[in-house]
Amino acid sequence: MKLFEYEAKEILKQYEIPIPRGELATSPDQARDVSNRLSAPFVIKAQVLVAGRGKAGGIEFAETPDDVKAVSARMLNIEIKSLKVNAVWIEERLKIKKELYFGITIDRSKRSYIAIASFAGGVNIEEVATKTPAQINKMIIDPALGFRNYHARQMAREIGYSGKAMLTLSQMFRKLFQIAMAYDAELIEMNPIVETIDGEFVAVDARLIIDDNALYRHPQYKKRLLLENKTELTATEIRAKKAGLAYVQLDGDIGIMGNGAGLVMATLDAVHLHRGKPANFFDVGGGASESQIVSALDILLSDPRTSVVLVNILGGITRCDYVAKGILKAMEKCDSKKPLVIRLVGTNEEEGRRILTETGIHVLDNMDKAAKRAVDISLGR
Amino acid sequence: MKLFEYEAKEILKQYEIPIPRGELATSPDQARDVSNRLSAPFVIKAQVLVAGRGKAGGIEFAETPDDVKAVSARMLNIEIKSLKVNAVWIEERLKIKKELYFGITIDRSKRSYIAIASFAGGVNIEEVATKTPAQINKMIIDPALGFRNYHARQMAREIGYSGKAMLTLSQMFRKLFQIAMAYDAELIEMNPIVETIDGEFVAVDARLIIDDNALYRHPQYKKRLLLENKTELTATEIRAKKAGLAYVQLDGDIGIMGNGAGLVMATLDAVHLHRGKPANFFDVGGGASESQIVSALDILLSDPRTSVVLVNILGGITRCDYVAKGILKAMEKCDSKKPLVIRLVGTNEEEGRRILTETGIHVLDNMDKAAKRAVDISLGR
Amino acid sequence: MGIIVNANTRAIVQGITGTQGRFHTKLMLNYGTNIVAGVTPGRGGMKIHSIPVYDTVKEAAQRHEANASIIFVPAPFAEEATFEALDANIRTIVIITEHIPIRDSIQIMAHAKDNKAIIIGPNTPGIITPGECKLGIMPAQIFHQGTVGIASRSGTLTYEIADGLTKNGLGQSTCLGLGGDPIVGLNFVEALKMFEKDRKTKAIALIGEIGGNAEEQAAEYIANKKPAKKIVAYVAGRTAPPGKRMGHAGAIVLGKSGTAEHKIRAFENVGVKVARKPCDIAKILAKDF
Amino acid sequence: MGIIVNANTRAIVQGITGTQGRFHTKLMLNYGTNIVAGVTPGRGGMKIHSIPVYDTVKEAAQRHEANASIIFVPAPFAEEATFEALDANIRTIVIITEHIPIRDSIQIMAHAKDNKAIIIGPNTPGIITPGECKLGIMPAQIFHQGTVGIASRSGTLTYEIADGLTKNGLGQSTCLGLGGDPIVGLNFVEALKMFEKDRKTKAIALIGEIGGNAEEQAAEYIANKKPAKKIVAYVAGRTAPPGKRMGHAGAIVLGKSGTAEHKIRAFENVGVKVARKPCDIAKILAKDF
Repeated sequence: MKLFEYEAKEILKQYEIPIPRGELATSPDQARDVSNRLSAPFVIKAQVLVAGRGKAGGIEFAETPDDVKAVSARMLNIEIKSLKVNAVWIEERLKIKKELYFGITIDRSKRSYIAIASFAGGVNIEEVATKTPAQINKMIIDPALGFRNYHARQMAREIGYSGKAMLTLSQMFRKLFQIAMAYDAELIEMNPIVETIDGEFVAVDARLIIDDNALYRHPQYKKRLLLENKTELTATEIRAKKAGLAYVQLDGDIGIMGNGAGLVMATLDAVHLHRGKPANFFDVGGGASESQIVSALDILLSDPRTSVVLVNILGGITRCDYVAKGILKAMEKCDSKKPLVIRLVGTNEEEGRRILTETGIHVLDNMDKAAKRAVDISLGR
Repeated sequence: MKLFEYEAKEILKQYEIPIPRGELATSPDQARDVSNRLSAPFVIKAQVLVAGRGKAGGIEFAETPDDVKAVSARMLNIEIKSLKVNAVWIEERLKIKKELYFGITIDRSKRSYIAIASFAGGVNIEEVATKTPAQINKMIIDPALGFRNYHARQMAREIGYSGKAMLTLSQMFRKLFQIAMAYDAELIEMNPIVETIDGEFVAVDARLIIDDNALYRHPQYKKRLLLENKTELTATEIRAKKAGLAYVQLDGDIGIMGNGAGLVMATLDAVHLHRGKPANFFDVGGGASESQIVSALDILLSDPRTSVVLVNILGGITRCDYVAKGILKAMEKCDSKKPLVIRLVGTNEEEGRRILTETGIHVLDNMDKAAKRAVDISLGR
Repeated sequence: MGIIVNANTRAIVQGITGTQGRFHTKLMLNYGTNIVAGVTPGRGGMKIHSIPVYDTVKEAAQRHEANASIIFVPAPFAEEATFEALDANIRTIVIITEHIPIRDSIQIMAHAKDNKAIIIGPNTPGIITPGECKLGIMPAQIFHQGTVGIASRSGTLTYEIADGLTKNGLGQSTCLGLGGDPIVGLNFVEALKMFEKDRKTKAIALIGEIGGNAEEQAAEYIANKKPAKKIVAYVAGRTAPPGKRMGHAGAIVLGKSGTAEHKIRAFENVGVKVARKPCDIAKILAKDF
Repeated sequence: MGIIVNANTRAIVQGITGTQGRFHTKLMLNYGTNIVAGVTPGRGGMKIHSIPVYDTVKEAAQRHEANASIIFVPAPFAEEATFEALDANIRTIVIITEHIPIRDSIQIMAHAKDNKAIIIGPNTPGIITPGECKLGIMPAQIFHQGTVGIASRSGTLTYEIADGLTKNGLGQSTCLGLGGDPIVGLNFVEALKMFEKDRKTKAIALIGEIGGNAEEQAAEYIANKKPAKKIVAYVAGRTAPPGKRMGHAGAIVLGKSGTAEHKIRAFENVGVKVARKPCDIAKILAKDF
């Protein structure tokens, strides 16, 4: 789950990491009021949960509170990457001497957290990593030890600081690690950390993505995740999430549902190979219950964009008889005329097949054929 | 630093470990008031920082609030092992089915914490350990892992519990470990844990000794340690502790001061071998400053019990010149006529010796001879 | 023989009293897996499908000389359960549980490494050596004894492919789900090494997906060690839009090394044939048998 | 040669800019110890007695190929300092610092064990191989090259005994303070093993005190392994009242195994002569030379 910049900064502030003085505003008037409490010049930043908002007009500067109001009015009226801007963050603009990067994320192959620091912050860190990898300092974090003060000092040294500046910077690094652990961060970064012309270090932008699987430890955010206007999710995605299902909206017309991310991806790939266009990715996961199957099909059948629905279930934990019952219930509930292509094999396969066949629904046992049939239907073949 | 039972129980309560309902009282009237808020029958327990108070009349029972008042009046008037009873803890008496033991302390040879559990609690655990070691279950705690829920469950199983009782008990064990870590315990124990006839588990007595070296992390207790009437230390011991010195009062007449616990103990042993009686153990430690030497000698010279003072310094971190200057200052300050026997060797030895010899003080370089001389003086030889 | 599990495997089930634990214990027993005991703290003394249940892994492992464990406990307790198994000297652990926080998985893997243990998963269907031992939740009827070793990052996709192999007369030596999470225990390289040593295995199928760089590492290993056995691969997610989460965090597209194209190219560059469709795996392998 | 430190020791000083660090660096340099660098975070770039100071141990160790460290940092920072040295691949660490919380020391020792490092201390005067290397705070003039190895739980008492030996013409191979805390690194048994292997050492003096059971373990080791070299012991605290704290927690009398009498009897039972007074150590050893 992505946090908004202002949420991440609130956490940084609690951990006493210096951030620019700033406040949130949800209306142009409030934006002006806020800036009256701050010192000019100002930065106005759209609070949206996408990367690259700067290029999309989501970061602007202003000299006076009236300017702030005008800029905010404009910004609160736009969409950035199809997400509405519901709030802006107004903060004091710093005098920049240097921009640094520090972040912590997961290194899958080392099975651990990894800390990343660079003296070339303020731009896309992945670009720096690709073009000038020598400017990126990495440190694998030993799971038993964690990221200690001396690790933080080593990294501050490696990006060129010593003496008191090194100590100050290393404390910021170390605190960010503490936040990462406390908030189960999948990714946390301060980009840039600004070294001001007065020699202060300030975290000017902050990103924090909480591991979804750990949200049960962070109920305040779990709750916020599904609030409309406070999320990067579409309405359908929220609906799926509430039902405990993994749904991603795509732009085709073939609704696809399966169990297991790999199988669903392979189904998408198969549909593509037959020149069809998936409307979505929909993984009901392992051990889906009858009611989850009903919710999932309900979402797909009621989606006006789908012309046909392809169900691809290979049961392990998921039991085919539950799936079959779910399909029947969903069809009853939605009363949809949309064609369904069903492929069903695995645990309790015979029982599942029997349930569906008894009511006249044809069940396939080959995925590739099912994909082809769905594409044929969608193309009117 | 030893905590009082009521202090330890307060902590247990914060961690939601069940304890008998109870309150502290410092006067007989208050004791009666307190017991009016509790249910009969009652236990009255003297709050003193010594073990074995039960045998010394420090634990009594009462049936009515008036009884509680009478017992408390008696108890608040006695000394237990030469410590005055300043407060009593009144609590509800439980219906005991079984008494268990659980504690955590340090295993020096394994260089780790060790958890100890026994189904034979309620008596001196060391006695059980000596006489029937099979009744004691021990578990070395891996420093990297800590004492986890499953460790606690294993120990609860090993002392004979299963099912829900095992779960309840193991949670108490686990919480005690959390307390041990949070409070830097050198020793923490619940003895007994009472299994009531209703099948509840309740920690009826609690001991907690905080590692003195970790007191800087626990300022609230550090402060309490040196409050008179709230400590097991004598007035002189408090004075020494405030000066950062390690002092233990003994019952002889030869005041002894040295640097390093081993050397001071060897000095005590040497005095004994020459048939003298040390008045104290006094270690000024490594790197003692001039002012610490002054404080130390001041304490010894002003103690009416000492007839002679033996100073045995072998300088490493401690510098002989500082010691010499300290001795001169102390003598000036105290204006004492008590004979001083000084043995001084080690770092900056010549300078130290010069400082003292110049003012006519004779300095020895042999510890055994110094011990003998001190004993001779004390015996008037 | 196959790898990791076989007829000598003596397994305990952690979380045996839960719905899934109970259900799959039955299926594993039906398959002939030697399930020797179950563990659920607080439920010691009961029996599930005639299997004795204990309060602690220590008791279960010691009394029944267990050498493997399969874990079904809910995600918040999975770290503890794995540690308990490791401390009881169990060195083969299959973690079926999904949705384990990454922070916990990192600790699990570090502690397992210190103990030189094999972790399969988490978020895996488990492992099966057909005809000998099934330690997992896969539908058994799909698998048949044979000579193809399968290591897969995906659950159901593995069934898909094993099913295809079986229907084409190609049985499996061992079929192994590595787990769909970003942090998992056994990876492609380690599985490859084991399959190479296993006499029964004649060919190896690697089933990858977008996210991470496990496929690229496998390709590098193949380039360096030039294994003698035939290797074929499939990578799911060619058409996954970059940056979107594909159901589980393991499938986030992270830079170029996370894309299906990159992985496919890495395999092809070192001479590994990559199937376009899951069913092509069987076709490619069938040519050689 | 002696044990652990010798002419090849290249040491860094952690906490070199503090009063004690600065003072004893000077004394160690005067003795001829090869101090190659110092470390104080935030003070990198300065020099102390011409020795370069670094912000991190990593830099200091790498640039100067250090193989040992002596730590003077205040107690609250000692755990971190030791970890930093271990992570920088330093495998001989002397911790002079006293008053380190036990909880920290336990972590220090566990991490050192994982790294197969030697920790001397904490709360130790350090180690000296006379004529070659002094890594500690002991007054150097007391020690002379020779053939007696000393391992001691006490600081100043060690000087006392070494002084007696030297004055009686008995030099030392290596003299080692194990540290006065309840949790220390190197213990008697480990020191005995090293002294046995050291060709220069002909006799060994063990200086114990009340508390713990390190002396009893040494006696047990001697009973089992029957070392060829002559061993003599002294135990301080015969007259310590039980249950009283004798200056540091290491000297709390804990049950019978913690008393001086128990330790002395343990030594005598396995044929180790125990001196009644510190100065008797020299007398006992002198008979044999």
